[in-house]
Amino acid sequence: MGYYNLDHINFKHLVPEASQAMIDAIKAEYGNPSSQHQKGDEAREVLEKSRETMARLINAKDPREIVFTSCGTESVNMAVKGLAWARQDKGKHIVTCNTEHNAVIRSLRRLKQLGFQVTSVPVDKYGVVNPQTVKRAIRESTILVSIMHANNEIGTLHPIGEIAAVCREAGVAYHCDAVDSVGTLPIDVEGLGIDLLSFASNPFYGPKGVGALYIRRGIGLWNLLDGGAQENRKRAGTENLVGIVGMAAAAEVAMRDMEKRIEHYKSLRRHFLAELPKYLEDYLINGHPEQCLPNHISLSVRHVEGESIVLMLDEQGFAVSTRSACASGSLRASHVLLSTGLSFADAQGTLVISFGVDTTTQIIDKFLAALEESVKTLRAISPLYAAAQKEKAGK
Amino acid sequence: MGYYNLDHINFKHLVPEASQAMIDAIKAEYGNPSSQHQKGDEAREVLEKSRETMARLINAKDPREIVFTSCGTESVNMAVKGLAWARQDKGKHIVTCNTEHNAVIRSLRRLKQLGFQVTSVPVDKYGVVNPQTVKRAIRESTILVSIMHANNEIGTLHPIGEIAAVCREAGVAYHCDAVDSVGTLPIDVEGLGIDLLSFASNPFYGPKGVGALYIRRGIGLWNLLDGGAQENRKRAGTENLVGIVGMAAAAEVAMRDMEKRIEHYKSLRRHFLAELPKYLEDYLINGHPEQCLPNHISLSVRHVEGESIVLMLDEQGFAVSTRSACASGSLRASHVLLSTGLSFADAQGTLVISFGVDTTTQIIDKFLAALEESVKTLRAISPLYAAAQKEKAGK
Amino acid sequence: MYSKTVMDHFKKPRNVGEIEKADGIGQIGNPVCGDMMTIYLDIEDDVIKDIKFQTFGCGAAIAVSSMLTELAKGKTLEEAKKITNKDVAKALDGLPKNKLHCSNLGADALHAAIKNYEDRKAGKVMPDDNQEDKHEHDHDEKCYCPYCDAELGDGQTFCKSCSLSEEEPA
Amino acid sequence: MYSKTVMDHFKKPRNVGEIEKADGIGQIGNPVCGDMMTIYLDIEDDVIKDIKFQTFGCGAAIAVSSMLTELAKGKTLEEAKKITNKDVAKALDGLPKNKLHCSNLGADALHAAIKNYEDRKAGKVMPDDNQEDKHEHDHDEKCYCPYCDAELGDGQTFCKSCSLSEEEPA
Ligand SMILES: Cc1ncc(COP(=O)(O)O)c(C=O)c1O
Ligand SMILES: Cc1ncc(COP(=O)(O)O)c(C=O)c1O
Ligand code: FES
Ligand code: FES
Repeated sequence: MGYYNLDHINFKHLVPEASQAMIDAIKAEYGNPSSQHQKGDEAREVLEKSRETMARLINAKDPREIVFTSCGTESVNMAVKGLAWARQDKGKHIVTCNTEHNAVIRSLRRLKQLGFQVTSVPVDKYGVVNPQTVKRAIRESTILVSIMHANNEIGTLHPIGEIAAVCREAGVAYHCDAVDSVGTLPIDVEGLGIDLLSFASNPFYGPKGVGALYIRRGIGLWNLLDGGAQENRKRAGTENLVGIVGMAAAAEVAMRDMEKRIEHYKSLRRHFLAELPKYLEDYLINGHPEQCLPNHISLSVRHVEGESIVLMLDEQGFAVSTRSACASGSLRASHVLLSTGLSFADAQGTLVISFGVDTTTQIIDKFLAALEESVKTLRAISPLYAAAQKEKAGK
Repeated sequence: MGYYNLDHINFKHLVPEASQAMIDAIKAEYGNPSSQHQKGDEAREVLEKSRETMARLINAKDPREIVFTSCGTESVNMAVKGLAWARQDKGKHIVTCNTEHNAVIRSLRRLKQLGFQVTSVPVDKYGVVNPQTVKRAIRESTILVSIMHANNEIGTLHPIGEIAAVCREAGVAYHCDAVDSVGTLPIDVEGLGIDLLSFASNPFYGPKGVGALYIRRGIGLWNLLDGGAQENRKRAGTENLVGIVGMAAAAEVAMRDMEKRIEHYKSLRRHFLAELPKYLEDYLINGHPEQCLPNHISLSVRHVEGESIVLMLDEQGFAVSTRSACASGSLRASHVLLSTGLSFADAQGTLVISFGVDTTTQIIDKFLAALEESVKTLRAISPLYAAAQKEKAGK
Repeated sequence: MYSKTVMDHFKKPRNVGEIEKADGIGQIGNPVCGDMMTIYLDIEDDVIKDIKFQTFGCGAAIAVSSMLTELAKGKTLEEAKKITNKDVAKALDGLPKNKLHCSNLGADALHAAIKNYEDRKAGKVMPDDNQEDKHEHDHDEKCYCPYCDAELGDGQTFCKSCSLSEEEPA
Repeated sequence: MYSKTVMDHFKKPRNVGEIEKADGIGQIGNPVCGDMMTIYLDIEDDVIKDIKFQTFGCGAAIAVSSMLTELAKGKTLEEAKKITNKDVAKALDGLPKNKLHCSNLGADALHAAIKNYEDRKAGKVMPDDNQEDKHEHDHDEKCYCPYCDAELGDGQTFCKSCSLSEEEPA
């Protein structure tokens, strides 16, 4: 039986260029970029070249504005906590929105335990934040706004340029968690005026467990990892050079293929949404119809629970997920879906389907057939479906 | 020209088993250990097997006491800051010693900025802490003692079992930075009674940028990386599975070969110290003569500056360092050497020479000849040497 | 993640459906929690002659429902009352820790259905009255917050620190 | 890390040594700082006829000393006084940022030696008096803490936050 990945938000394979670069790096036995001798020089060069690639990927002015980290989560923690501590004398208030990833939510919760205040602004039914709401939430004591780019559950894109402008005007630092958009969509930190941007390697087919943080020149952070002088003294610790090299190789491919990939994703998404009604009724598509990740669909199947659909599809050879895995372990209804106004039951019945470069319309058609089957089976067991049918019949 | 690595404290190659495991992992395209489908199961299994290996390496009772991190520095930061925050209501005083690695020193400096107090106890001329001094430094408000195992500059081993006992008796948590000893020397966290133990993969020929933290069951920490549910909810962020797999493979080899390696190192060290007087005069060997890393020599060459010797030896094909690279970028005399009572000038003239599994007595002999040559050249330039010679002649 | 037995009961759930004129109905859980379970009983001479279920929930919840009905079928009411959540989990060869919560629904729903039957017999409730949603924890079988694995006290469905909102939006 | 020119001057330093009866001697730096430099001048008709150096220090410090002597040799005192630390660094095709500090020693030592010559001529000092250790920074060429790269003020050799001890040991 074939096994098809429609869960690219959680798992992407490595592009061949990245895996080759990593294997080469393993075999090259690079030295320690911090050491004073030849072996160190070579490693330093590879590291700095990778940093330049990252700068190009997001249009940072200076490679030194890039710090490599061990994952998107570390980037987010470093940005949010590091800025809060560095500016705590100026104020202790932070603005965020209701649909952030746990990395942001829990970093902020931690800061609350240390005496910071957080205001979380609502989103509309598409999951979009209104920049004017952000503006109104900013107080005298606000030091930071943290609002993501692409939402990892519903794919919705926030108007980050406008949010950055609001922050700039108010003299507040702006952090953007762009883990799910960098490498997929063009991002221009200079043009948009973003101060801090978190991203990771795996979303653009690079290795897992490698990330980076953009820190605009002049923005001071307290280090999250204190110790040695690595990463321009912004992040101590021996570098994961193998991973960094893989991230850079994947970024090169991402830049080269970005347009082509986006076109491909868009056509798959159109196909999926056009075909879906032939297989399923009583469903909802979440997120913004246009301002969204091109390779992402959030589908609420009414009257059944999401995990059971995932499990049944898994048995039939299709990987999808109920929500982004990094948040999984949670069985609760998604805070993101509830924030857009979904009912608890509908939120519980939500699948995240995400396409990759290898996905085809044929795979989607097979998937839709399997989905139809699974939902039919599960609805037959569901008391909610039975009740809804009775109600319908009663009418 | 051959190039010989005598800087193993800063750079070790990968053991073939580790690089093969990593290459296999890259090719296997493991899924995301957090996801709900088949691809995730496989990845989860590999991750948990690696965790069990780590537990065996340090004799932890339960693999769930191991958290994978991105480097030794992260482990240290997580342990020190995480414990301090978790226990801040009990007290805000921490005890450490004068010769810790920057990861500990700077984590503590950070905590001082947040209102914690730190007492740093002195070491003797060998760089050893007296457990009774630690005991006297513990106050009512002490919550944590952080004292390393093997010092990264002079190789000295602290009596961590006795220190652990003092902490246990006082009801204070004990963190041990064992980055430079785990995998080289046997460590038994259960037997020694250590609460928190930081270690990393590269010191035992595993990949760089992978580490782990042992957290004794029942010891609560605030997470350093807040976010998703990974690592038994103790460390959020997508896992660097390729690195983790490499670390585990290297650990297996380290356990298998530990005795043999130690014997090899010891005989090299004996040879080096016996031959040295034939090549050099006016030098000092730092650190404890017995309670020390078997593969480590700290050598102060009087009247010349260390970086210039390193550079000259590098030109002749030998990698050594002035101090551990993670601390480099610093040009100051080493705080470790000064703490043992060395003068500034002697401290500036210190080399760290560290052996690996491939080092031979032949390489050491070649190295000593090159060292003799380099020192002669540099002493001819040195005003301090000229002065010392004049003084000698005058006497 | 799940045992073979769980997957078997999930994929081929036994005793699915509704009993038209059930003698006892027990419903427990709610969609906030992510799981809802209804148990229908057909009772003759204090013996469970037939039992059926409907479940909205995760794989574990469906397997638990299925296994529970298998365990209860043919038992006397007295015997059935002794079935615990632990028995169900054990019969399934175990459940992941963060799913123990869901597994607790199974026996609770059965007991609610039996109580419904007894209450009807005693004339306390009308046949189509729904039983109240109740979710208590046994004291021998600890229950964990599905969100963060923290241990839960009686009656709690989520641990306090996992409460949803950060602060009221501005 | 270092430019080719730096490595060349490090490996083959020019004008190493002591001038027996030097007309001017300048010494600067100290081992606390990690670098020490002595410049010896042989002066005839206000022209630097010969110049030699001794240096205890890192690769950069040795290369700076060597390059400085090359730049100064044959120059008049007035010309030599105009040599700046920046000139030396430039002649070496640049130095790493955290080594700019060390490079500042070069011209300082030369200027100290010239001052020593002039002071002797003016009868202000005895020939074997040592010049005071002075380490000022030019205002055009910023100086950085060798420990943490923070910018340093005049006269500082390390930035305050990098001071050594945490707290007095118990
Ligand atoms: C004693 C000690 N602690 C901590 C570290 C930091 O480890 P890493 O470089 O893996 O972050 C080192 C560096 O090698 C070390 O020697
Ligand atoms: C929006 C967002 N932010 C942060 C993260 C965390 O990134 P990582 O898993 O690399 O730590 C994720 C996870 O994929 C994410 O989707
Ligand atoms: S009953 Fe399953 S999560 Fe609450
Ligand atoms: S002069 Fe070089 S470090 Fe101070």
